[in-house]
Amino acid sequence: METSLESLPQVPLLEAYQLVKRFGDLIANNEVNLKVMSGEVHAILGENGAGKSTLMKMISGVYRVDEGSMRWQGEDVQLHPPVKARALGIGMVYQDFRLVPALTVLENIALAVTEKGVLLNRKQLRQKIMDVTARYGIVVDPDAWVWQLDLGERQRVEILKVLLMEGTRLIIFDEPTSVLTPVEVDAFLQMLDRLRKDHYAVLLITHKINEVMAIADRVTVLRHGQVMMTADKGSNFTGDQLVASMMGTKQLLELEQRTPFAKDENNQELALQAKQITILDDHGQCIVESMDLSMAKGKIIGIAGISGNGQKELIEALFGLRALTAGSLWLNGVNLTHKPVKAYLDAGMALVSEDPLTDSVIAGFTILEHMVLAGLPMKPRGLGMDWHYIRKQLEARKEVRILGLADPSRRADRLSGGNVQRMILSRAILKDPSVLLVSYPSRGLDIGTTRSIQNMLIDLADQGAAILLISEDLGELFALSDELLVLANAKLHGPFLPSETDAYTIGQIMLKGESA
Amino acid sequence: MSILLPVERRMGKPKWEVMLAPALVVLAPLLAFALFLLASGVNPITLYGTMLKSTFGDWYGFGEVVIKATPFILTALAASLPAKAGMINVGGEGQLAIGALAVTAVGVYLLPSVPGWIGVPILVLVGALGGALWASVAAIGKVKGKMNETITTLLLNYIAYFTIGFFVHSLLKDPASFNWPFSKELAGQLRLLTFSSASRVHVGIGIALILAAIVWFLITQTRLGFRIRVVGGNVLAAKRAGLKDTKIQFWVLIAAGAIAGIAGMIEITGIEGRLRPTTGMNYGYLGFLASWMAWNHPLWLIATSFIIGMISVAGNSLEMNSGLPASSVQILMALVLFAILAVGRRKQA
Amino acid sequence: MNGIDIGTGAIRAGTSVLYASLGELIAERAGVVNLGTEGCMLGGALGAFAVTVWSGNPWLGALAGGISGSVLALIHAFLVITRKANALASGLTVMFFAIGLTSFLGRGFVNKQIHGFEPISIPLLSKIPFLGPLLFQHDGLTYLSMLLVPTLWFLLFKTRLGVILRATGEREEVVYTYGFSPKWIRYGAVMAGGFLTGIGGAQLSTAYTHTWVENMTQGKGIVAVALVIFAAWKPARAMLGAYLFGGAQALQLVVQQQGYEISPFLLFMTPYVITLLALFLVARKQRSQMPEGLSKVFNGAGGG
Amino acid sequence: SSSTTSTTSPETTAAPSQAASAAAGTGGKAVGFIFVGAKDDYGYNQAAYIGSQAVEKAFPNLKVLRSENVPETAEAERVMEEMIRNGAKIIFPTSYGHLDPALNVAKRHPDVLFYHQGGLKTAENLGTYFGTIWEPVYLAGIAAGKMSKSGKLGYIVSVPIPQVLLNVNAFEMGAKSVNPSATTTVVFTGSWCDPAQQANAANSMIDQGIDVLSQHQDCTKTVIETAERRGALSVGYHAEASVLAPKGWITSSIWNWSDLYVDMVKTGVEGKFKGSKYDGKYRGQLKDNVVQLTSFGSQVPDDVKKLVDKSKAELVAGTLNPFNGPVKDQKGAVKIEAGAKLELDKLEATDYFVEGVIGSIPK
Ligand SMILES: Nc1ncnc2c1ncn2[C@@H]1O[C@H](COP(=O)(O)OP(=O)(O)OP(=O)(O)O)[C@@H](O)[C@H]1O
Ligand SMILES: Nc1ncnc2c1ncn2[C@@H]1O[C@H](COP(=O)(O)OP(=O)(O)OP(=O)(O)O)[C@@H](O)[C@H]1O
Ligand SMILES: [Mg+2]
Ligand SMILES: [Mg+2]
Repeated sequence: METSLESLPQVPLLEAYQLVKRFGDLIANNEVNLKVMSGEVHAILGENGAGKSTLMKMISGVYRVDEGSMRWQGEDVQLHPPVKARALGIGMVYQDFRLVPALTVLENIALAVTEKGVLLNRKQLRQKIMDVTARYGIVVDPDAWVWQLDLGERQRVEILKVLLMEGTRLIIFDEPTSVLTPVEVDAFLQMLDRLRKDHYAVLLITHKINEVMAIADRVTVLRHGQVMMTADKGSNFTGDQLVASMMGTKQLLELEQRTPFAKDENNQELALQAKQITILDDHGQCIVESMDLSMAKGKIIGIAGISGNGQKELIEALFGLRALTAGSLWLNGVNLTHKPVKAYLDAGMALVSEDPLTDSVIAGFTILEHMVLAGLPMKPRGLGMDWHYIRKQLEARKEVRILGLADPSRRADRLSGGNVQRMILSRAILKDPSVLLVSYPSRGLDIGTTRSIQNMLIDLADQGAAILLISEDLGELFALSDELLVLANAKLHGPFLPSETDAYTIGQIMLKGESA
Repeated sequence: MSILLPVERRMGKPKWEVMLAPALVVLAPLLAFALFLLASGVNPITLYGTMLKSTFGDWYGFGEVVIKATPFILTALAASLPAKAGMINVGGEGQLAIGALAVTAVGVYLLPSVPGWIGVPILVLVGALGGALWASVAAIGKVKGKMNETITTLLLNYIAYFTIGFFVHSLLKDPASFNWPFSKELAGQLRLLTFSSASRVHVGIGIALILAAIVWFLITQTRLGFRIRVVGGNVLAAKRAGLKDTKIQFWVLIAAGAIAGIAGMIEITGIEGRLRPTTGMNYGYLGFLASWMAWNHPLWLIATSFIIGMISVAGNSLEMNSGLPASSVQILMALVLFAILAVGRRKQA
Repeated sequence: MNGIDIGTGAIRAGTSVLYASLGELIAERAGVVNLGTEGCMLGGALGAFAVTVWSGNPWLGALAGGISGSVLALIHAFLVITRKANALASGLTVMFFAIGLTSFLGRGFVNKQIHGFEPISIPLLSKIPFLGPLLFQHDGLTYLSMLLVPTLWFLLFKTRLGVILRATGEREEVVYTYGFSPKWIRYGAVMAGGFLTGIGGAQLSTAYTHTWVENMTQGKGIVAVALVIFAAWKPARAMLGAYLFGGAQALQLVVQQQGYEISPFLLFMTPYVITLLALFLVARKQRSQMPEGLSKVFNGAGGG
Repeated sequence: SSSTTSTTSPETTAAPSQAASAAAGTGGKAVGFIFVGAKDDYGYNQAAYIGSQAVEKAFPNLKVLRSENVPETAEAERVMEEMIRNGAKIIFPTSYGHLDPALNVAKRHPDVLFYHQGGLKTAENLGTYFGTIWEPVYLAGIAAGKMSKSGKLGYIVSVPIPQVLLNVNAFEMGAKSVNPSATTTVVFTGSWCDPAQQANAANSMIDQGIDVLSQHQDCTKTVIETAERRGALSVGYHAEASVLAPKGWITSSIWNWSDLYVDMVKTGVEGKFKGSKYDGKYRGQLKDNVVQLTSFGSQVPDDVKKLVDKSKAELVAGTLNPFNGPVKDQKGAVKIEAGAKLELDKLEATDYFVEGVIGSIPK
């Protein structure tokens, strides 16, 4: 079978010609050409808002194509609505997963898999799941509720769905690795390799150059909705080339050198202190137990851990959003336990949450309006606000320019994922926080923006802010943190000094706790 | 936030649809109803003529429309304000009734000889308090018990109705009315001023319009209104911005109840003069509809309230002149509401 | 007071509400709130009554009642799904429309007599002490409603169709991605819900009262909507809720007959107060179980 | 007839009508009727509606304006104003709650005549009329008391208003006159027409051992049919409904407004209202045929019929009046002293149940 496929003439599986997609006045994709072969991994690179997701949604049939055409195995095809794309064999693993949390894994898969009959053939479906699980090493419990799964597990369900769908030939992954731990990333890349060997075509969106270098057979770089370069393995593209093409004329910043933190323990001024805190999750399970945490001014504390291990709950508790079951919280020597969120904000705390799209963006509100919520002060004017003044305040700040915040009068709910992230980060930084709690600051951001954000965090710390940094990107944690802690088994492990440990050790603790 | 769905289609509405929409809202239901009339053997043209004459033909008719629209504006505001804070108040009905109850009890038993310039403002407060009290049941349920206010306010309407029944059949019953279930009549000086003796129009419409303006100003122009809209837009975001979302929602619902309570006050002091078992029936529901038809806009809802008021008034002449049953008025009203709903949301500014 | 009497009273008074709750439950599971339930019930009551008058066959009547309910639900579905109108406003309008329309069309039927559903004692079973008179001496539609509860449970939780329906109520974009049309699924669910609700109305007019008068549902449709929340969108609990409401009705009548000095108006409100209390007791647990599509309607009122 | 119209000059027609306009009710083009419910409810409103049809027939020159489902609030004022604008000079507000609105409108329009059904307040141009429906109800009570096996009668009523309470009392007194241990259990439904609640109540009462059901509702069909299906006996109200209960029908009390309405309109049109029997509180009685007892059901034995007929004769003759004192309430307190003369205002303001009634009135 493999030989017969090998011997086929190399007709591209999918070809896109001159695709155009507009959202109102915005041209998200402009005359994009793309070619995908069976048995290859084709990486798509680009800055935030470059139009990657839009392109993928046209290929998976979600968006109607405004102009241009597509060919599938040499024949003109219509891919919209998605059911058509699916019938041809195009499957997509979305950036924001297409899962129903209130259903079980099996039920979610049943939705995706075409099957005849009214009854749910659970037995047969379970068998199919087992088969794929074995072949690609994707382990999930078919009877678990999706809401119980962490992001990595959810992604595996998504992948299972695509693989179980009949006749899948092309699989699209939209930023799959941004939610995975280093160990999981390796497994994921291995799986891609396996898929490639099984003659699937893979479209992979990512911001991580090293992944591209490791796995991609072909790469396309998008910028402002246009294709900047296409290259394949044969042409020996380099990481620097890709970055340059992504960024255009912009320069990639160097990561600032962190001024080594004074290790004089006695001299440390404590900003935030959590004493013996216990936190329950939404289901009443104890997710953080009797934990101590001290954050000193001018210090960045990194917290590593597999997502879903209490990072979200911890940060919510430290910000007064989640009631403590036990223990106390002190900010600059003042007891803030059980105080409302406003007290934390007034005391100079700022929060960048893990999922800003759902918990920080307000539909219909502009960026500027978002800025006066927990960011810039609400400058009064009569009973209302002096929006003119606030806007000037915003535009006067250099951080805003560096981060490349979109026009303040744009509606926030129509921004791309990366632009939302910029808005939320800008807002936190505008506050000149004394304590900054930040989750996954660079998740989904392109390299350029990631660098500027990292530099900004370093600057903030240098100015004396205490920063709690939660990330899955161990590279980022090692580069920025003065101290590393690992959250596992409802406990904090550490502290570890980045200079005295390595990613492998931390990864082991993430998986198994301190005993490792 | 279903970016995935083909939402673009709505963004690029064809021009003709945008232009035609308002005309369609007026014409479609009238045409549909004309067919209904023809089928019932009534000449729609002459009937529409008399209906128009009865509402806009003279000041009396128009005055009746104003009277009818007044409570609708207030109960519509009682739905629109909570909607801005992400809540659905279908309880204008009950809040109005309890407001009316409180006004009657206080007006009849505590203020019979207080001069109007003191008594009437007190009664406005009393009505507001009554409505607020009733809304507070739903508000507490929401804040303390996570009860969905849509359902609680609906159920409370029934309980309010029976509460009124309880009082007019017992404690508030007017002994001079031969044990019929009405309260005593309010003293004359506590009644709202009318503009002329020829029409029943009273200053209540002024109160309603002022409250609408206040709500509009509050929501769109003030910091508090901004906060309210934030809570309505995304509760999680509001929490993260340090807003006390439950507190804001609590007080917004109470304020809405107060506004509906004032509608009850106006009904009693402006029109009825005494409490009856069915005072203000359906005003809450119709106000709710007026508000949602106007996308909960505190000023647009004045227009929809007037439309509903007009149909109610014209409905009487319809019934008398066509011999059609009262239910045909409801059919006409529903057709107009359907048309407004079907044309849908105005384009985002 | 006798437990069996109150129990049978609860079933008698609760069955129409049960049908309406189950109907609403289907629609809400697909993500559409239908406050027009009241109207669909009225439509069902009149449709069933009229067809029973004409055909003499109450089963044909019930079918017609279901269809009438569906047709009214279709208006709601069109406004909410196709025209994207606010579900609550649309539902209330459908309610007003149905009240007007059925009053108009039903005038000729007010004094008509029908041979509607009659209680059937199930042989043997009806002889069981306590349970016999409680459960096995009802009319056909009541038995059907009892069978409907497990059937609906099976449909919702054990079949593919059920999975698709529930997924539509939770995340329509997921359903859309996998080639189903959330739009048509919702149309289907709303109309199926309208059908059951219409049968609820039919039960009221052709089985329980053998009467048609205008506005005869008197708020039962609204109560049914409340009960769906109480039921946490689960059929068996909808049954519990409906019988609780019916039981409160039965109980207040029995209390009245004892001649206690309680104002009847306080007794009239008890079913509603009990529903409210029941909601209070379960609400804390419930909120997270609300289908996500519904939370948009209930909590995302905002706009502006 | 065309020649006559041409000879009639405007002045000649205008002069008498202007002169007559001094008298309320004259010179109108229309007569208005306001109903609180639907005009075909097979009950209270339908009885009034049938009366309005008689008026329509008797006065072909007058347009009959009708408005149904008019709430008992100030809304009714607008309806009456609208009728006046449509040329009505005589208006019949037919429900108790329409009285106050009618008084308000009457004050504004002295040239319009109002006949209010059931009211106890009057004005220059507003008279009230009603029927002593408690008379046939008393007679029906006799039949019910005789025919009940358990001696437990049931009365399904809407809300506690005097007319309702008066009927319940008359019924119980009638029953008690033939069966001293007879009781009448009352259930309120809280609504004038809620078939489901009526069926609940009927079923519940029969479950509790009651074997004769009567009612005071605007729609009466459900209770009768439910009773019939459950094997209980029925006493009707508002309407003859023996077809609904071939086995259990006893009898019914009904209104007969047609002749009265026609006479009242005639009086008004002719400008003779002032000083007529309708100027004030007119109450039509059994002897006037304004209220009637219908024929008996086939199951009613002759001795019962005879008993009822005897009492009927006495009522018509005026030798029997159940409300001649002493009348005691449920707790035994004397409500009407022995030998006290019947006072209309007191009787129609009844706010108590007599001895033997089981039920509670909100105080
Ligand atoms: N539904 C939409 N309506 C309006 N504009 C949109 C919509 N979806 C995307 N856009 C805009 O189109 C542009 C491209 O967005 P897209 O999501 O494709 O970017 P991306 O390359 O995937 O970015 P990221 O790396 O941040 O995910 C952005 O400017 C975005 O704001
Ligand atoms: N035991 C269960 N059986 C069936 N469905 C469940 C169960 N637990 C959760 N679900 C489903 O999962 C969805 C998401 O649940 P969620 O995580 O929001 O909280 P929950 O577990 O239902 O609430 P709580 O923590 O208050 O018990 C719910 O809407 C529900 O339908
Ligand atoms: Mg993207
Ligand atoms: Mg992204």
